[in-house]
Amino acid sequence: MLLELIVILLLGAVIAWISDSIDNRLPKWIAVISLLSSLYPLHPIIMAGSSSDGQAWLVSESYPWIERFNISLYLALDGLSLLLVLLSLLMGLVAVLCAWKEISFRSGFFYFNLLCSLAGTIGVFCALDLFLFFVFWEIMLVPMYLLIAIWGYENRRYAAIKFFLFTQAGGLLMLLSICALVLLHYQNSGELTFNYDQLLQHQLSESSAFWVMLGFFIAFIIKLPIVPFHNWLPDAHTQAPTAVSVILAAILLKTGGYGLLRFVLPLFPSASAEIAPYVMALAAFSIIYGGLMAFSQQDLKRLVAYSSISHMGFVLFGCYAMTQIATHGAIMQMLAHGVSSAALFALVGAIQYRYHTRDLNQLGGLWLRLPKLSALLLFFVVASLGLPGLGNFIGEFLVLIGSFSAMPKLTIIAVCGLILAAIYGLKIAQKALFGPVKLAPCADVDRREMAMFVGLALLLLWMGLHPQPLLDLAQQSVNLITVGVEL
Amino acid sequence: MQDHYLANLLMLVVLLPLFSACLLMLSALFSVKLSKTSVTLLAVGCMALAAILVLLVGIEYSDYAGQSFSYRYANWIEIGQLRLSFGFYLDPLSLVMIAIVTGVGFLIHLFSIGFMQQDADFQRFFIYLNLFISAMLTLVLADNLLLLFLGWEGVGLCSYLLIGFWHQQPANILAANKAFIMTRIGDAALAIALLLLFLLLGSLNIQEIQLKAVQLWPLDDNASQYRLDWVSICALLLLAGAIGKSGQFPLHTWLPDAMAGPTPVSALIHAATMVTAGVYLIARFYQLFNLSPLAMLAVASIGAITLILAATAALVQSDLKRILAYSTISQIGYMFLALGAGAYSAAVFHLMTHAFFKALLFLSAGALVYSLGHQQNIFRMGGLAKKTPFICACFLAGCAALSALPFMSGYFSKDFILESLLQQQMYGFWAIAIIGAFITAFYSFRLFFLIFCGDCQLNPDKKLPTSMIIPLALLLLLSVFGGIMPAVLNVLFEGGPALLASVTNDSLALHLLTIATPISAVLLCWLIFRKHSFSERFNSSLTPRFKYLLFMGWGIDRLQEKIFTQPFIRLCQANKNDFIDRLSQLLSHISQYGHRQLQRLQNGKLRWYAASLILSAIVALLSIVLLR
Amino acid sequence: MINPQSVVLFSLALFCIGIYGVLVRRNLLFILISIEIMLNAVAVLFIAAGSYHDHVDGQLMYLFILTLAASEVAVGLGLIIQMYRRSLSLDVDQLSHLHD
Amino acid sequence: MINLLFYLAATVALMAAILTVTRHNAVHALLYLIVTMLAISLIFFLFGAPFAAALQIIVYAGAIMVLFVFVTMMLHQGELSTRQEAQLYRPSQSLGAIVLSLILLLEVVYLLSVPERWLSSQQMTPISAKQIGITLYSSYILLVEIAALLLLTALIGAFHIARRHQEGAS
Repeated sequence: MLLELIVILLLGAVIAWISDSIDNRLPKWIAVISLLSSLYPLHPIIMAGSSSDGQAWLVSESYPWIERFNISLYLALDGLSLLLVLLSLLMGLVAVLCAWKEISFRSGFFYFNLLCSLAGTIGVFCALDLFLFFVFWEIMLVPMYLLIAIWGYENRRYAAIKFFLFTQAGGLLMLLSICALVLLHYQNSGELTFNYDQLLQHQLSESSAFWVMLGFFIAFIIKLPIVPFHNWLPDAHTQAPTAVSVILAAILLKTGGYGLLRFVLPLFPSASAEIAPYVMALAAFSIIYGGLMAFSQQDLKRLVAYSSISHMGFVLFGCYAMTQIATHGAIMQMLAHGVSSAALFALVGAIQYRYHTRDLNQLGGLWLRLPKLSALLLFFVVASLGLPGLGNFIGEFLVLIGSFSAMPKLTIIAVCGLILAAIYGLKIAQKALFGPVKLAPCADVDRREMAMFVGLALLLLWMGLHPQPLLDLAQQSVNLITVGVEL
Repeated sequence: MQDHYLANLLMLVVLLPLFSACLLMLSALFSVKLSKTSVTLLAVGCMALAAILVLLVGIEYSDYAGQSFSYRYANWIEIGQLRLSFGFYLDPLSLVMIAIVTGVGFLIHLFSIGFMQQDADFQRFFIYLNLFISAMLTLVLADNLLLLFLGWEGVGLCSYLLIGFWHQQPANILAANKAFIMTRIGDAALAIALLLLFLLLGSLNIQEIQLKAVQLWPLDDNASQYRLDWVSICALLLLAGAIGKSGQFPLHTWLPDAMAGPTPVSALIHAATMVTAGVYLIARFYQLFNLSPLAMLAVASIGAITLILAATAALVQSDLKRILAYSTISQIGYMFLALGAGAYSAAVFHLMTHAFFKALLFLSAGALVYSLGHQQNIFRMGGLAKKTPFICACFLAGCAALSALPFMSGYFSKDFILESLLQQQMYGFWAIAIIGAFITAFYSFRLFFLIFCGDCQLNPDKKLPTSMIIPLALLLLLSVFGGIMPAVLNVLFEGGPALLASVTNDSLALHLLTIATPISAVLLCWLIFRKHSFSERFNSSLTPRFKYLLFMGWGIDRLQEKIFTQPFIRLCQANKNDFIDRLSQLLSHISQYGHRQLQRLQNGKLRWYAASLILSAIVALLSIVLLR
Repeated sequence: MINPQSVVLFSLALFCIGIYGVLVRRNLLFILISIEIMLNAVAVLFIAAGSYHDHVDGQLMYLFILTLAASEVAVGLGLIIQMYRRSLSLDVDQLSHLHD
Repeated sequence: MINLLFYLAATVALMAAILTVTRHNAVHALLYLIVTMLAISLIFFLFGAPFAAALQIIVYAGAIMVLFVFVTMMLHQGELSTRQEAQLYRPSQSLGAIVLSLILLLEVVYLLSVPERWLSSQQMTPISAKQIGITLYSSYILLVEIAALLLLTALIGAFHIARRHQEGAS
């Protein structure tokens, strides 16, 4: 079922590319159709997902691949990955809707890359064979590089190369760590395997576990991104076309958090526990630093990108607090940030599509020109600054309340991030939406955009007011993660 | 069965304004044009319905005879120990609060119909206003801290939106930002309090927290009283949250600026309801606060400082709404003082009367501003008593109540506060309160005389519509007679000084003093006014610098800007280009430099290549020979 | 019996003269000639070593060096002709524009 | 005696080599180069490698040098160079080469005049061409193939490179 899911997307990608030569309006429809039809193999899992019966995986399947090295196509879903897969599909849809009018140049190739990247991401969320995981990790990145480098804005090549170098460096570290892990396991048990479940049983010696863990850890925090490795993100976001920004913010960053939760914490519980205080300090610093940087930006997209850094700091914070509540919080934060940042980027893209500028100094008084779009922007800004009742708040709150017992002082610093969130959030509203009118009249949101944004807004409201189904779904995975750590 | 009925009533009370807000919002989003009448009907109708339902709630609740009522509607979050639900908790305190919110809220809604009639954003105004009411009701009814926090942030957001309602003036937006961010600082403290309470007590339910707190940290008479123990820390953090929301020193500077919003908003949010949320919070946690003498002292001190600070600042302002704003800060200072003295009933009583008379004052100020064509400087007004007798009457009643002239509503509540201070033997605070009362009376009548007496300078050009007159009249009645029903409030809190306790002999003299103080202030004010000594400018006064300092609100605003805002902005500007990015660019610069250097080796000169080949061969040979 | 040391020294001296020629001359033809000298220096060493050890390999190596020299000269001279046609000069330093 | 012969030949080779790399005229340089080759050939002979000595003269001093000379002549075509050549030609300039070759000639004559001397001069047993041939085509057959390949490549390469590009690529 899971293989089908990925194959459908890849097939859709190829067909979209080919269909471009028939009519350049076809690829987007094919993208939508393949995204929707990829829900089909998922539906029995979603049905089963609500009734968890104590098994580790909701669904798992394995096909032999490279038997010589005992590498298999081992795909499985649990609550956490199911949530993220659903988020990916949904945000993929949003991205396609964003690109609807914006992309006309070589649209077939664009949707090919988009769908490939999505397929890679979903593969990352499903793969439980470490080698397969790495393969998907790369499948996800290369199309992304092309998307930024070909369809980006003025400084796209710089941004694309920066993005590629950073993530590729992380990927390399991860590959080294995967190899080291597998070889260490081979030395100890005499069995060569990349299988997650088997590697999970294996206890590494303390010193080697630390270094192997560090490789994974750095790869994932580059992706998240956390402060000393964050600087690819603002450039990539600023230069990427709207749809790509949406994918990047909503899904790609989540692979970092997912990797931490799925691999780093369960595989190296003691080593993770050892560095947890430092990591949390780093995360707190990231929260504050991202907030400060967001405030000082003039470019709207850059501002939102820095705010992402701040928000993803909460994810890291929650992951390493190693309590159930905080882990739930990290997952909620990933989901909510996925939705809210996607919406914010889509809105900024919509503004740029209309006025060809993202400069806060050139915008202003948007409310009088585009009242609906402004109201929506305000809603999502408010969501991202953590208003209770919306998804982001639940994430942040759970992270904070879960971490407080572990690291009270750092948690207090993280709470200050909420103040910064208000400061930079209001800056967007103040500079872009309010003040004297500076721009010419323009068409307000159309039906396609309205449906998209209202849908996302409702999703955030649902997450904020009734997060329990999501929490229940993730419970099994959280147990796995935290039980490992507590031992 | 009865429980369900009451629960449904409560839910309806909260949901009705929310429903109307959502409906209006959706109609705006999906371009369904609504006429102003239908907007009015929906918004104000829902509000009226909510007010009526609160009345029903009150009637229904009387059966409970002061027992608290709580009901859980749905689960919110449930992970392990963390169990949160959407639940309401009704006791006399929250009943009083929802009554004030819906009652005063309804009147202000009514008033807004006329006031905002000409505004293009009529619908948006009512969306925000309804949203606010709903959030405020959630705040006061919430049975757990997180739901309270939801309401707390919700009202903050609405306050932000309404202060910046006329968003084309950048100044308004700055004021709105300031309000939101400053209260957010308090909110962060509240959030930390929430985290701490959960960590220490393992619950977020307000009643459970207090129950456990009483068990866990019994008040120890032997230990030194003002200890910084856990309960004090929790209480102080809660206090910090309350300070932010209620505009108390040192986080009060946003409130005078918040007057940038439409006047009904100032009346509803920045006088009657939202800013008193801090008072409500402390009153709600009175058992917790009772456990910590240190926190109580802090509450009282902050109240006292604010009270004097704001009252003196109000003495010299020239903007009508700013005076009222400072007066609000000062009056909330009174409430804090009462809370600090443990006189929770007195505080809530004053909260109620303050809601009445301050709403009245703001609304009549609004009516005045409305009829004068948005003139707010009191020195440009004068002699309006004859032109606008009704507003004058309202204003007079409001000022009298504010100054606590005998037998106005404000008199009872303020008197009660003073009395409780004496009972608690807090003489220092009592003296401050008396001084504050004197100043209060002085500035209120300065305001009144300057507007309504003397020479006429302005002519009102608009007649008030009925929708503005009715709420004014009702509030007028409430301000005058609202103080006669304090007995209801006696049941609010267990312990603490009883309301209107029998006046003992030794305090009779002091009692007379409290009556005499405002009267003498009014007389003094009249004398000065007759001599035309009030002046907008500062050069006529003997101590112009001091007066300017007062005018600037003791310069606290400036100080905060110098100490926090400007360094913050400068820090951000300095690091605008992200020094970490620079560091990573350094890496690329280094490799580019290396590239250039290496490129110079590859110069295409054959002989150079041959030489380097030979040289390296020699080096290699030498190293082999020497290193062996 | 010829002193082996003097053979090596001779070979080295010949080789150094070749190097000197490669480094100092700018005419491509002379560089090629110098390379021939260097090759011969090596060949001398091979032959000498072969006969000291009474082994046939020394001369075999000489044969291969000869082959190498022949090929090298053929290609090198072809290049010289081509270069002369293009620039009417055999100055190697003028060739440096090839590098970019 | 044999040492003297070697040192003499070596001195001749070195001097000729020095003169080769310092000449201004290519033809002069080539002349000295030939002398060098001859001297080296004599040295080979002294080391008991008559086959190599013969090859040195045939291939090096013969074939390769002819190639050089051809090319040099090709480069100096035309009236101008002929006239220059006429001016440049002075018999005295070939004096050095003649002297050096004469020394070599004397050595060879000395060696060949008495057969015993020639034989005794080769303390090291001479290695015959037969031996070389057997080794070459048995254990070194692969190298021979490779050398053949190399020569073929050089042939094609040289032909291709030196070809005049008619298309006017430049």
